[in-house]
Amino acid sequence: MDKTVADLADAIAVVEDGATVMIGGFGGAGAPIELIHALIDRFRATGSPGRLTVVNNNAGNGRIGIAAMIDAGMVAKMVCSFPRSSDPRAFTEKYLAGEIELELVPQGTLAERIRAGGAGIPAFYTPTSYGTELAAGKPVAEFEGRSYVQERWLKADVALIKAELADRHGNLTYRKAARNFSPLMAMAARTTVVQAHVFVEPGGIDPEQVMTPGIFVDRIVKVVDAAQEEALIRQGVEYA
Amino acid sequence: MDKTVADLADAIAVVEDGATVMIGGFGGAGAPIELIHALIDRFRATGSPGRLTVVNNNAGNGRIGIAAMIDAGMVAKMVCSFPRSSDPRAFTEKYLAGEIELELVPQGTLAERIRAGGAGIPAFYTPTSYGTELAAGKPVAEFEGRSYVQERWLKADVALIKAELADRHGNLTYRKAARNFSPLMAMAARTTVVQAHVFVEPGGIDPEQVMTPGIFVDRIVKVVDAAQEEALIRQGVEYA
Amino acid sequence: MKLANAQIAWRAAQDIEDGAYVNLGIGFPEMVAQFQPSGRAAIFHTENGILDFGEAPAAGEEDWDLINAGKKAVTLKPGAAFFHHADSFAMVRGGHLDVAILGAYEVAETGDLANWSTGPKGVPAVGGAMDLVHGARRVAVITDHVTKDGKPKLVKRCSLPLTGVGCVTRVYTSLAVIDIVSSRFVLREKLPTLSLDELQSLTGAELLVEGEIINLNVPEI
Amino acid sequence: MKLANAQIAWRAAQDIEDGAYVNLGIGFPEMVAQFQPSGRAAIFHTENGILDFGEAPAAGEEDWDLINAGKKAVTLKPGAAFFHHADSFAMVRGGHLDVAILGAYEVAETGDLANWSTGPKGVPAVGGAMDLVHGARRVAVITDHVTKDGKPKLVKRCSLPLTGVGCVTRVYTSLAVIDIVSSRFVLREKLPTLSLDELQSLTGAELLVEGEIINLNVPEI
Repeated sequence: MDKTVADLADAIAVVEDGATVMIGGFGGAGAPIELIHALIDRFRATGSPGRLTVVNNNAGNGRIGIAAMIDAGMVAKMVCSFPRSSDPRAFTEKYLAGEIELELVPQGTLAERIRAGGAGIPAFYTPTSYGTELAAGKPVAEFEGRSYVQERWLKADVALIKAELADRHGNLTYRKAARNFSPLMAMAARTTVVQAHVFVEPGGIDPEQVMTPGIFVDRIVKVVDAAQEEALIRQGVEYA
Repeated sequence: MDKTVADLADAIAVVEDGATVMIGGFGGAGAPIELIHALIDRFRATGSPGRLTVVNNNAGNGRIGIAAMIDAGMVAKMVCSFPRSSDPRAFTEKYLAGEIELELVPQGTLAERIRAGGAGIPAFYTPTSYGTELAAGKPVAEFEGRSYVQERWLKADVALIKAELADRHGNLTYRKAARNFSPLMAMAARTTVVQAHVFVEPGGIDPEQVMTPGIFVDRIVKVVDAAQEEALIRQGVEYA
Repeated sequence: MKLANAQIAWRAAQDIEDGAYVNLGIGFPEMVAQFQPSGRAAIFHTENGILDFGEAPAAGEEDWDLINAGKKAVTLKPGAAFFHHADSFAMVRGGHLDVAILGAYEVAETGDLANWSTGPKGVPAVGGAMDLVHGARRVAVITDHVTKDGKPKLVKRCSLPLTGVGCVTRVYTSLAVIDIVSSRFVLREKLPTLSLDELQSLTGAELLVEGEIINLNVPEI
Repeated sequence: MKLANAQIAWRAAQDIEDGAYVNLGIGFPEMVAQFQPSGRAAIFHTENGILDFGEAPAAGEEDWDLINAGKKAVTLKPGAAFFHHADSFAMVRGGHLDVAILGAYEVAETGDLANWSTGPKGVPAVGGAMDLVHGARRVAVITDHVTKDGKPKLVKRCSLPLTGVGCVTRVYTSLAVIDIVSSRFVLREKLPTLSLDELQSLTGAELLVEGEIINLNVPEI
């Protein structure tokens, strides 16, 4: 079994118009910049994939990554907890102009909904957002005298993930706090596409230390000198 | 911060009469035999703790561990998925005599209920057991045309856990498939008691490789030459 | 004439693709792993938290922290991974397995499966059976075509307590290979020595025929 | 006369036990970490998956894969751990944190908190605020006692969109320390230079007094 693909363009070829795309990362940590930019390249060359729903904790920063996707006009909707950043122009402008939809989800609920999508749990109850406007229209229930909101699973057509180590079966590790949403998104997407920094032979990751088992991974591409989003932003890099 | 305690007797002193006790392990892998036997010693010496509800995948094997707890008459109820083993006499005799209660839970539902208990999710929906007698009396709901059963979280007063590495903050690793239910039970118990094979200084476990973070752990005792339950059973050992 | 268990397992193994993620139920289904066609390597999942485990170790080499759901000692293949029970059943329930192959007391033409309880006597035990019937893309059963008393195991409606509703998609028996399509048994393959009428008389619900019935040819094992 | 932000943070830090698991909200609450009494070491949790992180690294030494929820670079203490977002919020929602300390636009005597939205204008953002107000054993707020316009931030009922209902248990302000007990503000400490009447006039709901009011004594910082 070999899930590696030749290059970035091949890796992201599975993303279709109108797809829901989960993108790993929290701020710059774990952002799969090269996969995102390959998706933008394809959109610029072919006009596809457009009308995307993007799931990420944030809604882009500066003029690279998800922000550059929004600038390019590929994103119809963001599902996120915190669409602000040190330079949130891309999302803010489109949002205030009514050109992009926003589903705002509390961060823990976002994580749990994605996990539920991956774990075959169609709905769960959480205390989070009870009594607030973010619970409007959602069923509520009482357990042991406390009130909870029913939340639904969140799934995706494709997840884009940045890993540290990978083998060709798709076993992954993540670097430090770049882990964040990535193991959950890998579970919740029909097709999980990974850019990995270092490739090892199967067995090269201690079986006890695999963070995402290969069953959750479909396509892997090697990106040796992966950029770090936050570092790029501080260098003033723009992908435009 | 130092969560280590002096000895096994001290470690299990927190278990009270009538408590719900989650015990890690699947078959012999991960069974915290020394903690269990310390609990039995205390019961024999003092008559306490009795009337326990024990949560484990199984219901004991042979004449050691959970089976010996049942033999000793400490267990009022088992919550498990598979109360059979190569030598299930202890549970079978008490069950058929009506002397022990059984809550039979599908294995994946058991794992998810325990995780939910640890994660503050009071209830969730699962396809598992829909239309079967194990769903009797439980609420059902339909999502996207498919039917699901509502299951409730499962929490415990105490969890007894066997770890491989531990530091005094309670960060843990597990050996091979001895992991199974232990990380979940550590989350779901008010007090988590751990026997660890090897102690390291804080930082001695790579932060990326911590399997149970210390926030889920309360009391740790060093058991250098921990026995393996299956190995004991094959040697014919009885704790009676 | 009927297939031996090993031959049923062999037939089931032929339908497992290279690289498929597979869970084999405890007992008879575990035998399927022995008969993968050469050039194919499935990745086996066990409920207690291992992906890509291999054969049993030599006697005396067992590590009892390295076991499968049947509590038998196993080994690891390169690329194996350990995980906890909630992640393990996320793989099951979340639809990540390609195939689950299970034993059966009864299979109904509706796809209902009864394989965990023979009734209220004795100590009930369910394990992961009720989870495994949900989530895998294909849930197959391997079984004798009839009980030891000669009664059909493929029935119109199950009489024993259900494991799951409408979950089975294919049944490999000692006599035939049968798909479940729109709550009906559709015969795909049968032993060439057996007439359709004979097979029907051993089956508790109507067998539909759509197109050719293939001869169920299995090597001696 | 009122306390500076650093002094409010100092006062809040005095109530954090040695070994407590603590989440500090983004911004002003992060300052609390600087004022732990000597001999005590709390363990700080950040939503993006770290326990036991430490101070910011020196300029130029940042590792941008090692950040806190405010996206600021941090360092690790010995005994730190990384985990994914679902586990991180299991710690929050599951009641495993001892204390969460958050900022506020408004706190009601009912314990309701408004700290995420100033209304329908602009781009809404919630982050982990709605999760953090549930689960921690103690949810405390640090805040100026009044807004920049001099209006009370401690009110009878919040006028801004809620973050959570009945969740706050203690408020550390620039003038006082106030507990919320049975949906009422109970004054525990106040600046000695301020009369109870003056404090009441700056507060939007009645301040109850139960026993002695302690002088809120905070060092110059």
